[in-house]
Amino acid sequence: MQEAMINRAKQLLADGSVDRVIGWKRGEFVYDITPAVFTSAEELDADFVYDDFTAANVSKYLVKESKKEGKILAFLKPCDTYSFNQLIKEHRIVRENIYVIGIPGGPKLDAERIKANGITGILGAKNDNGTLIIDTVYGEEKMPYYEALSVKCLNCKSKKHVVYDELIGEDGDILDSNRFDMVEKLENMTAQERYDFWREQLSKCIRCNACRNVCPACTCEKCVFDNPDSGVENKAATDSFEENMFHIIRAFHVAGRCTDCGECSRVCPQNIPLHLLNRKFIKDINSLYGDYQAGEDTTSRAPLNDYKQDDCEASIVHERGVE
Amino acid sequence: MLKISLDKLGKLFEAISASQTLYIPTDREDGAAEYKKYESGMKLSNNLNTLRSAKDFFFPQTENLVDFKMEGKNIEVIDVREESEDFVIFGVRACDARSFTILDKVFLADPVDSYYKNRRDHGTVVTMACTRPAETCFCGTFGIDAAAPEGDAACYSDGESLFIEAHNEKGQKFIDSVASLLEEGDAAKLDEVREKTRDILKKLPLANLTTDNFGGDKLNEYFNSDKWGELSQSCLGCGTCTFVCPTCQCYDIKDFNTGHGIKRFRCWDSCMYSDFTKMAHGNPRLTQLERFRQRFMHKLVYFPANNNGEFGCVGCGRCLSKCPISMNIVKVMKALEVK
Amino acid sequence: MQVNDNKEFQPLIVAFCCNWCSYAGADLSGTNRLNYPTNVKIIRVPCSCRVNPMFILRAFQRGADGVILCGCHPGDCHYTSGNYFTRRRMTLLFSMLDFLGIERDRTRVEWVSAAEGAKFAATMNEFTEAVRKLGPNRRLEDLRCRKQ
Amino acid sequence: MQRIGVFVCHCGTNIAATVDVKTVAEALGHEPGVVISQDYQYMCSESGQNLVKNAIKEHNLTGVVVCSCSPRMHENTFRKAAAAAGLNSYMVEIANIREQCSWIHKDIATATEKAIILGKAAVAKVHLNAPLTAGESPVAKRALVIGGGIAGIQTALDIAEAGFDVDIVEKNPTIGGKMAQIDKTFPTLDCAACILTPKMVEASQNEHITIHSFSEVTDVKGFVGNFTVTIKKKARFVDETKCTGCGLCTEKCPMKKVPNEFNMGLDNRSAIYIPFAQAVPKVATIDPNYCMMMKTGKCGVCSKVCSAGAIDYKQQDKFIEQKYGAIVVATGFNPINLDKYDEFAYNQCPDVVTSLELERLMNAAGPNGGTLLRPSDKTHPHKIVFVQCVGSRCDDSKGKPYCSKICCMYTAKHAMLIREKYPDTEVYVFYIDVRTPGKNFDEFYRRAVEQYNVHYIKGMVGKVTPRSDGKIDVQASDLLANEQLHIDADMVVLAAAIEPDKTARPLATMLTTQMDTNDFFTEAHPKLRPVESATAGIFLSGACQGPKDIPETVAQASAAAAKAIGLLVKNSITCNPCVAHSNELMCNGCSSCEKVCPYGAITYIDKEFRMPDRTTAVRRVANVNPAVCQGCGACTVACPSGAMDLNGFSNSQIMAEVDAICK
Repeated sequence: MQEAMINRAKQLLADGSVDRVIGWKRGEFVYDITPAVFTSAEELDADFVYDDFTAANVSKYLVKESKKEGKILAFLKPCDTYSFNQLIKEHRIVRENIYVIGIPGGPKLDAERIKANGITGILGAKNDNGTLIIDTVYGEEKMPYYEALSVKCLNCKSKKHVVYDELIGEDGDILDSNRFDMVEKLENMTAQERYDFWREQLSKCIRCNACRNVCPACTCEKCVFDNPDSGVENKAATDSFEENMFHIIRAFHVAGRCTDCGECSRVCPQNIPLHLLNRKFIKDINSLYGDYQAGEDTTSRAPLNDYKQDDCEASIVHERGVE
Repeated sequence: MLKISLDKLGKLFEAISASQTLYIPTDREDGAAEYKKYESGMKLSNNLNTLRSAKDFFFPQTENLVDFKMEGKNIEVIDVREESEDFVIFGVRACDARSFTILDKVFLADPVDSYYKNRRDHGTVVTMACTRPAETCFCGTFGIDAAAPEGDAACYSDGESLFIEAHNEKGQKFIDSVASLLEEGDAAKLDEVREKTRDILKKLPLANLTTDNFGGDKLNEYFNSDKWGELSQSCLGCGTCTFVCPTCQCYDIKDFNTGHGIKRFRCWDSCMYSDFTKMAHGNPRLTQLERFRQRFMHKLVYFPANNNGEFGCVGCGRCLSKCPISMNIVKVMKALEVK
Repeated sequence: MQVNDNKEFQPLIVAFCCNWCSYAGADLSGTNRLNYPTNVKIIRVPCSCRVNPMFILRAFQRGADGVILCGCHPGDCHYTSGNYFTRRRMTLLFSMLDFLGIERDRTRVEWVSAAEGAKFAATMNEFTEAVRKLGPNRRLEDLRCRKQ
Repeated sequence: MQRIGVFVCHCGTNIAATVDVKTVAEALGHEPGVVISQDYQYMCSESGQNLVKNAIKEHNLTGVVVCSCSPRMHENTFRKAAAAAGLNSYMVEIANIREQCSWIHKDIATATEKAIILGKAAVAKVHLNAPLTAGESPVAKRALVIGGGIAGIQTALDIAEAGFDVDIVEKNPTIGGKMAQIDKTFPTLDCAACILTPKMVEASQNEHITIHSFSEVTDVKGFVGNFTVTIKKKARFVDETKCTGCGLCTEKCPMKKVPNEFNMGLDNRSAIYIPFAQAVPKVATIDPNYCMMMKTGKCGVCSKVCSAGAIDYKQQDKFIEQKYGAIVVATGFNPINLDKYDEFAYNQCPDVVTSLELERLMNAAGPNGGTLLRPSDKTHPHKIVFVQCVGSRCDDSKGKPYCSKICCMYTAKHAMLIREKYPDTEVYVFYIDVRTPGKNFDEFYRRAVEQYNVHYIKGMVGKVTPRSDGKIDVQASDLLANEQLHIDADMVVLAAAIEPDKTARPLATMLTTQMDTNDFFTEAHPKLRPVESATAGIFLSGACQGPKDIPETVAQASAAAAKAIGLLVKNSITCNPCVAHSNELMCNGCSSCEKVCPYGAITYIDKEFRMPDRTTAVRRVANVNPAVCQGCGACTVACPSGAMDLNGFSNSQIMAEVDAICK
């Protein structure tokens, strides 16, 4: 796959169809891959990488990149195409300046999940029939492949590319994922249990803003949490309230816009399952206002910018669920 | 050297925590280690290092500086400083131990930061030598020996016993306070353990990284390097690297209006943030390139320039693991070095 | 939040009322001398759709024990569609608060027309009682703001 | 820091009996920024107002808080007083300590405490108030009426009567609309043409009215007082200014087999045609789909016979652009298409007709010259079955959920007229309910039943089956007698539901007005603003807003005209200054605000910005038109970055109130 991508990118650069390529660059280890812009065949040959550790969603970079002169080739995984569409819908990227090649997606590996299994000194990793064999400074280690997968890939919603100019590899289907299972599990807990769960999780937050800054839906010119005039700005959560508020408001601001790409949970240095907050909104929207998948198209009205006269009342929250 | 059998570690912790607050690295549910206040039965983590660094103990993420009580048009100033209680941080790794020396240079230099000093005076740092360094480790680059950590007192394990050695008066006081649990032991085997660790360190992927090309005199060489554009292009501008870094020491001071008064507090700031060091006229570093450059120039050039050649990095490798886009000081050093 | 040793817990209730229906409804309950507790403090907004979730969180942060939003009945919005947006926004917000384990009886949306002075008073009585039963807001308060 | 004056009103004993006003004034006097705090018996009285005015001058106040009755009562009074003393009127805030405090609480201590808190909230808000100035925008003194039916004609006549220029845009070759096709009107049974055609002529002759027939609105820009509308005058291939309407061309035209729309396709017209004798403008139109000359290039008869030389086969669509201050929508209705109603055999049997077709069949100017004959064999029908609610009050996808409102009455009219003219004809009406709310309506219906012996049967028609003998078998149930009926009818008349004209939906998009799910235009307020749309300057006339009969339509048409005139008489309109505004530096251009704006007040512009990183970039940013915005604030919450804020109710002001209350 990597070879095919490099070759195609070189072709498009050579015939002048594109001026730049956004993809991923290899690092010091097998897993520390950085999104990068390439401008020449030499750079591509030397550093371009696409493998089991290439998890980052590059669509958000296009907000800036597509406004530059010339055309850019973007390699998008299925989940990334949803983010891409949503950005088109919100007029955040210039479609004409981007040539999209759809590429097969995950599941991707997450080095942090390997390390959480006590494996250290990672030099290489390969999947052997459901077992991940890891080459380390201390010799070969093994762990179940499934446990090494990135959180964002565990409940993949779709292998289908919702937008592309060309595809490398086959297009997949929308999957019947069980992505709401954990949300449902939480919903079935008592309020006290839910409170305790989230307190434990959110108290880990160090307000590094990685979740926000990586989020393809968070492309505000100035975020309310950076704006002293907004009344909610802060650089650290000085009280548990602020931990709650940051994540509630962030989830609310992306409600109906979040494509569930999972980047927030992938990058959280404290492993907070932030995607559950977004999925809660998605699940509510689906069940209360009809199925809606943000990023599936570029024209439909976002659920929070829409209404029906016979929408349910807010009291539905009081009427359902566990106390 | 004094030692205690590893299976009696719990007793040691009980003894320490009986007289003062003890913090040890312990595993949490997701497998990551973090420092926690010791409670009976708590297990020492086997992880190489904690997810967050140990700097919180002396330089917490947020800290109240002063209160203002407001009633109508009257304002009263309330000093909230209190003398800290004595505490012990146990199991600090060599890299984090060195980070305190670096923070000291900032906070204990004139004018002394009384909030920092208060805690520093009351905290005893008991370090733990590394035996299983990770691929992300490069403390050696900064002259740190992971097998022989600094700190007030240091611990070494030979697999059966924990050997404790004092480095200063504070460390000796700590050892004296638990002396009844300790026995004299033969430390001969420790050299072997240390050598083994040092052998592993030499084989790590980053073992050959050096600071030879960096230092206080390199400002002109690197400031306008054309590498910064490429290096910073995918930086998200989040604060993850700065917040997991044991040596990053920048902070902001803010006022919070509680409705009946003002709490003036400081909190960690990140040079990666767009409003970092924002002043009345605006912001001196307007692009992410400038902000990104600031962080690494500070660690590799400005800090040594002002601190007798000491670098602002200890090679703990946290940023290598945690950066959402895997950009880090190692990549920066390697890229800048290429002429 | 006001706690008096001898008396029962007195919750602080913040009510956002739209100018055209609910605020007028509140005025009407005043005109008709229909009592409701002093715990309720009203903030006037042009339309219920002006209420940002941030305002609601802010109230809890600062010590409110319950927040209620009142607007025109669906279909009667002075601005045609404002309360329809309010309804979706608040349904989702309240559901999220519930998901985080915040007591769901601390928040409410009620439609009160300018003619429903009696409904306004009854709603406030009922809501204040419900919040009183829950006790002080602890799960979404900011300790820094707690009164000494 | 503001310099704030606080004025606490006793309202006689209304407030002072339960709120200790002295304590309130004293407490608020200690708030930061408050430089004077006073109480007074009646703050709204002239001397009370003078107290405020003098304090403003004496203490150089920049803000005023009045603790008194509801702002709905006296906010304006105090704003005017402040303005009179030279203070911007939007620097005044009211703390409602009467309706929302003294009148509902009994305990003086707690009521006083609450009054102080409400006062503090108002003080906190005033600290963040900024002077606001109402903007002004000029009004173009011309109105546009879209649709030339009775609604449009009436509205245009009324506006012209007031002395304003008004243009009617009608998509058909003639004005007149549905009413022109109707034979008689209920409940008076006077002839529709006799009352409508004089109005049509009046409209054409009025010096203030311009009729653009055979024309469509293709673009609308601008806002209240200042619309720019593009009108497409479709090519009719006849020069309107030359044609005298003599009709010679229509007689001589060899192509005579064109279904006549005016007669609902029940007879034919020629390819060049004038819809009906009293058409306005009385100008011929060539139907290019049938004209031999246009299709084959061989013919040209009309051109040869036209002495005025009006025929122009090469005529093109013409676009004109005009500025208007007000727009009235009068796009009317159509009966729904009955193709899907197989059970009524509408498509299989020519003797199953709609009510509007029946109007033409009975009309003296209709296909049969006013004699009611079956379309199939031109024989006289002896048994006629009327079916009510065909497609109305339906919950399936075929029909409409609403009541079409006019069918009960016109069916009674039809039944009565038939029984009057042809007493030998039996008439059955199947209904769900008979709805006759209207002046003289129920009396009219009862006459049909009692005087004319029309058989009204409560029940549904299940199936209509044409028989080979020419009869039509109608199967129905009589719900009251609880029996199944079979009627061998000669004719069946279906009261088809009515729906808004198909052109209404795209028009609504152009006008940024709202529609309901049935495509009826939504009025600004269902009770209090029934002829205004939510978009300022756009008014609604007639059935485009909902099913209506003629008197209602005319009443609404005149009401819409009155509203439009009310706007046009102004030289400029004062805008409400409490409107939304967008901080362009923070705006993402994401369109969320635009989507929730009920008034179409938000547009997007591409603007060049100097960015924080020293680059220059063209960014898409939201732009609020203050003349159109009504200040609801929906956009402020839809905006994730907080770029959108509302004057007078800003985020910071509301949060300051929250803080003060929770303190």
